[in-house]
Amino acid sequence: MTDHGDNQQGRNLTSAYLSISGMAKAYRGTPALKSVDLDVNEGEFVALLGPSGCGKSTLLRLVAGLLEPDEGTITLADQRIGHLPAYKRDIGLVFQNYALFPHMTVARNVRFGLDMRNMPRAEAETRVADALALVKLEHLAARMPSELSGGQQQRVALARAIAIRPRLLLLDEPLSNLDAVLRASVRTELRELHARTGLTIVMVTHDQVEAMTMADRIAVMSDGEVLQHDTPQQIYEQPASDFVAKFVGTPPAAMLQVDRKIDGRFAVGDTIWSPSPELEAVLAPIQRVAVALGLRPDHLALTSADAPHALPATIRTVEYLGAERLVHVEAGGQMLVIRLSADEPVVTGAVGVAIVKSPPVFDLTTGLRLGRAG
Amino acid sequence: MARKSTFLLLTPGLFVTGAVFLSPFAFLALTSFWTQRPNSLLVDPAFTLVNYVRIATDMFFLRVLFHTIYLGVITVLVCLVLGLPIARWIARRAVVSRGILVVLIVTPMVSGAVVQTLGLVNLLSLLGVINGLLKQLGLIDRSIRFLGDELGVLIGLVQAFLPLMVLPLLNTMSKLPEDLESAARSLGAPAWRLWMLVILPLSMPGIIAGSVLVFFASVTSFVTPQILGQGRIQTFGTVMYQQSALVNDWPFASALAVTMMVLLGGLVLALRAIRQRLARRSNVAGAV
Amino acid sequence: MKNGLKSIALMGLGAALGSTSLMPAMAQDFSGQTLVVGVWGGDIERLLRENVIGPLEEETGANVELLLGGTGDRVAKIYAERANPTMDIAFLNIFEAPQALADGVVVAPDPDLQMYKDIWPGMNEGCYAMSLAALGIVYNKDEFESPPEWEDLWAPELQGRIALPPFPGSEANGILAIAGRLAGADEHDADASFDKLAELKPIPLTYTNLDELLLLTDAGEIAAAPIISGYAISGMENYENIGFSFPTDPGPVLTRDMLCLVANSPSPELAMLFAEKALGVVNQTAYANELYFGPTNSNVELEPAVSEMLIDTPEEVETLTELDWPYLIENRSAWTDRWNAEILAD
Amino acid sequence: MKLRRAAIDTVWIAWMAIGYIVVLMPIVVVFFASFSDGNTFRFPPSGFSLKWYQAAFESSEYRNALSVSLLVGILATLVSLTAGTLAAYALSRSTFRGKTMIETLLLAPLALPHIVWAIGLLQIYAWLSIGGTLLGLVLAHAALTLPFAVRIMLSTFSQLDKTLQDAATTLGASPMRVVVHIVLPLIWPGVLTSALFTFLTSFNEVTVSVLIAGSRYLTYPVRLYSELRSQGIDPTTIAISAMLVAMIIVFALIGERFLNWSRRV
Repeated sequence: MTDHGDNQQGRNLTSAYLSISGMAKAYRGTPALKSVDLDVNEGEFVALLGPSGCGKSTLLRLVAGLLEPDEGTITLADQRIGHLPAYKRDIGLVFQNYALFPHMTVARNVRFGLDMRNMPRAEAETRVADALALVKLEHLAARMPSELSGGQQQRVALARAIAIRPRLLLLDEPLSNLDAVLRASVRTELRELHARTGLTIVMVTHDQVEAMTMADRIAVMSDGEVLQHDTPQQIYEQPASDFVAKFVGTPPAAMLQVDRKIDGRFAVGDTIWSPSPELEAVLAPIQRVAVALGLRPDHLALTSADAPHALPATIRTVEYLGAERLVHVEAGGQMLVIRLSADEPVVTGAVGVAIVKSPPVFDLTTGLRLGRAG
Repeated sequence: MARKSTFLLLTPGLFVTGAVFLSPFAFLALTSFWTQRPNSLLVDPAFTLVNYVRIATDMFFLRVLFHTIYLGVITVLVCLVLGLPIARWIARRAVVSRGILVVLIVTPMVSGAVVQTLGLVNLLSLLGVINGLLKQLGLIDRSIRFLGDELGVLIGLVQAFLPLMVLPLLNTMSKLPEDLESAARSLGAPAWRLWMLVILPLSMPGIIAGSVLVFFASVTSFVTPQILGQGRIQTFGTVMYQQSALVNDWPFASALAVTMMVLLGGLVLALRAIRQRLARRSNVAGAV
Repeated sequence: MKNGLKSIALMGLGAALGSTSLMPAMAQDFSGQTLVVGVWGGDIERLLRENVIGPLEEETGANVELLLGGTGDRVAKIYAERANPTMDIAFLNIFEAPQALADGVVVAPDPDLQMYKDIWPGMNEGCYAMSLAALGIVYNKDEFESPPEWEDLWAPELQGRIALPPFPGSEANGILAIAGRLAGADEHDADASFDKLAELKPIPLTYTNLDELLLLTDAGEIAAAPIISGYAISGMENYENIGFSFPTDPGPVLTRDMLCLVANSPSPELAMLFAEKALGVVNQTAYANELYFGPTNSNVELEPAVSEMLIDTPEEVETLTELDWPYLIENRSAWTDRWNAEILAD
Repeated sequence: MKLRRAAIDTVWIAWMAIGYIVVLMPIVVVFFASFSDGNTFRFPPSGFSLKWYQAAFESSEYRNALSVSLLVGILATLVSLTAGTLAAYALSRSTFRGKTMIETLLLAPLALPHIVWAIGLLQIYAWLSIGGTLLGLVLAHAALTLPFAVRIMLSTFSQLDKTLQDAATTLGASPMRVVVHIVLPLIWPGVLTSALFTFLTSFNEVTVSVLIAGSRYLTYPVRLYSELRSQGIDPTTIAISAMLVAMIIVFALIGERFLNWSRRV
């Protein structure tokens, strides 16, 4: 695995709207970010995705200027902004807890940034109205934040950040404080807003569904590093490491360890297994004693135990999801998940699992993707 | 925050505390190793331990010290016994009356020591309200002496410092999760066991904070024992005043002060150790 | 106490004489200057304002500020500030004054000054003598048929009803010395003095203010207490049931209030003018008439009724008990401990 | 069951009443005494009169003493509130080695005996020649009241959400404007509470002022105390004290209504 994202090759320094390079930050000697590079194009919606503690929020705060980096540079619209104090950066930030000023009305909250820019009153009022209209909250302008629901507060925070016409909009876990129903609708609203305003947005989230559904590109982070920065499709289909494969997708990819015997045959656990010719072609050039296959449900199909190239397996549980079912099976002591449409009959007892699509192959120890097709 | 601005922000406070408050103590610590010249009120600045030897060997001062601590402990206990039900009631039962109950209980903190002691004198003196009432009721012929008596001083100390106990207690007890009590009750715990097993242990941070405040205030207090004790009840505070302002033996008064501070300092360290232990055992946040 | 004829006219003359002696100094203008005087609050403060401060401010343009409190506070202050005093004049008591002089915190009285000479001879010990008083006995009239002697305080039926002043202080030292004398010794025999005084135990009250003592004595809660004459006599006017006794065996203990000029004080000239006025006839007459404090100024002449109530002549002073104050001061600290332990403790 | 509950409540309230009586009785007695027509207080009182209130309003001496107390109280509050707020802000917004020590240091005046401190201070003031000055008295009171300010402000800042400041910053507010528009408006109940506490502490302080106060700046409690220790209390002061305490309690109730200050101390 390289320290840098997938997109390192062919990166054009001047073309990126937001360009972060060599960004490093440590708290009391513990590194939170280890030399991160990241480019965001103008008008793009990028999600920083990773588990808590991976450094994504630190990166966001560094961009906003709320933290000072130990090393690295930030360029925004061809201007180096690393030395600028946060209040001169023109970067809007929507906080996870919304951070609405409790002593100001909704309208005053939204107008705050404009007042700080000493904007004439009339113009500011228009902008406030526009921003509130954008989030459909015109009717609540005179309310105090404490009188609003969580979803309304979130939209006020959004309006407040947008009202200053930021050069960049940062969203810190924007949906995490909302209930499940609201979350889905806000997801769509944010997408629409992005489309309407054309803002460049960087969003931090730990929820891969949010990232996959909303972002143009996703930067998957772990342990202070960007593992992969790519479109949701690429991230899903071509994960750069087993971490990415396991972090993205519902359900996530299962890792199946495949050992290569001394005689060249393959084994899963104690079971000798002969992969399909297509898969064998992928595995053959890889000179490893053992590898891991990143198997998503759609890589697999349920067959009879004696079907050719099938892995003998036992069904453990079946999850009913309405339109489809997830079948959890055990093969060679490892768990796999297969997706079946709701009307497909489930075979009981001893079954076989067929790998119907070539899965990504990962190094067992480093977790890095192996033998990628050029 | 940048180190420099942190330091800048702390400077005025540290100046006031350091230069105005602590430097006199440094001066006193030094003075405590000096003596007064014979037949003079002037100080002889030559190092000697004679003041400390006097404190350590004179039964009178040891007794006063013991007595001061004893009064402090009794004050703490009485304040706890009176303060716990008040704090509990205000925290759980009082809704509308909360404000007024709190304000009335902290009145001594805002009305000033002299006025209160004055009131207590009028209340407790030989011709005061209590003796007057007892006489009117025909219960006594000659007045009972409260002033210059331990009981009078104790009443004064409790009166002055009960708020210092109630406030931290109230702080902690208001934060106790009600679910926990309901849970305990639903498990069949009677009221007294609820107190012993749930309320008191969880209120421990407030109890400790309040006890420390009350204890310190009472052992270092001066106006209350001075006026209510009428010279008969000696505490470290009154003896220090006597030695400094009346006898004018500042080196000795300083040595008394240093002794007291060392003792109190030791107590603080001991309490801190206990509190850390408690903190490790329970996760309920401390009050003060 | 009867000291010849007095008349309003004479008093007026005395006042006029007193002020003419100030004429040369008055020429000076002290506007904007401030004189700081440490003194007791209450009636003394009021009389000083009326008779000394008011006229002084008018004549000199200076501003006089009073620092009110007990002598202990003042001693603490002038000793602590001796390198850099803020007080110009401190009123001290009889035993503090010589000590303060010995320690160099006050200016020695100047025998060449007129105000020194006006004061009865031998009284300017340490500082200038301001007023005379005597430690006598305040008592409840129901308890005594005639004004009590010291010995009467030790009557068995009064045990537990004799109040005492706080120690250290001139009253407390005084009653201790009297106890010593009653025991056949004097203040130099500490054991005898303390043992005798301890016989009065338990002590129902250590009085710290006069009202408290007079009220309780009036009500009969306290039978009697040793107290300094001046205040007590003036305070008695409010109470029917109280008498004051000047005992004869031994005589009352002499006490004096002293007016001290603080060494190196900021405004010595003003302080001198203040002292002249305070020690002058007008003020001392007022002290005598209103507070029953005996004048030290030999020019003061009092009405017989007033004169009878106070100590105002050298002959009278002769009958008083004088104590060995330097010796008492020397033992102040040790005796404080003994007082705490042997007199106050139950 | 209901009856038992009511019985428990009655006992409970009676028990609480003991605490309240102990705390409030002396103050109530001062009120009573202020209407006495005698020159000294005794019980039962001999009669009712308002003469001491009349005397109180006519006395310029007490007016002076009260205005000195007011002046010293206000100045000391300004000093200790400023110093305390800044220090509390620094302590609540940063971590550094020795922080606990500095916090303890700032709270030290709560625990150390004031009477002895005053005597040391008197000598240091004499040496600096600020004895008896307004500056000296104000600094002394500020040092005494600082721990209240620090404590109350520490808890106020701990309740202030730091992301609000970050939010204001990202919206373009300079540090100064963040303080003016966000921090100050949100902490003012805490500031008012600690101002109230520091002021009252200073206004009522005796032990230290008795030794430190100069002639020009003789505070009201010092006057009261000296009277109590010499000739006796002038009933005029009882009337004044009764009025002061009444005012203070009214203020405290208003403060509780609008600031909830009892929850901040």
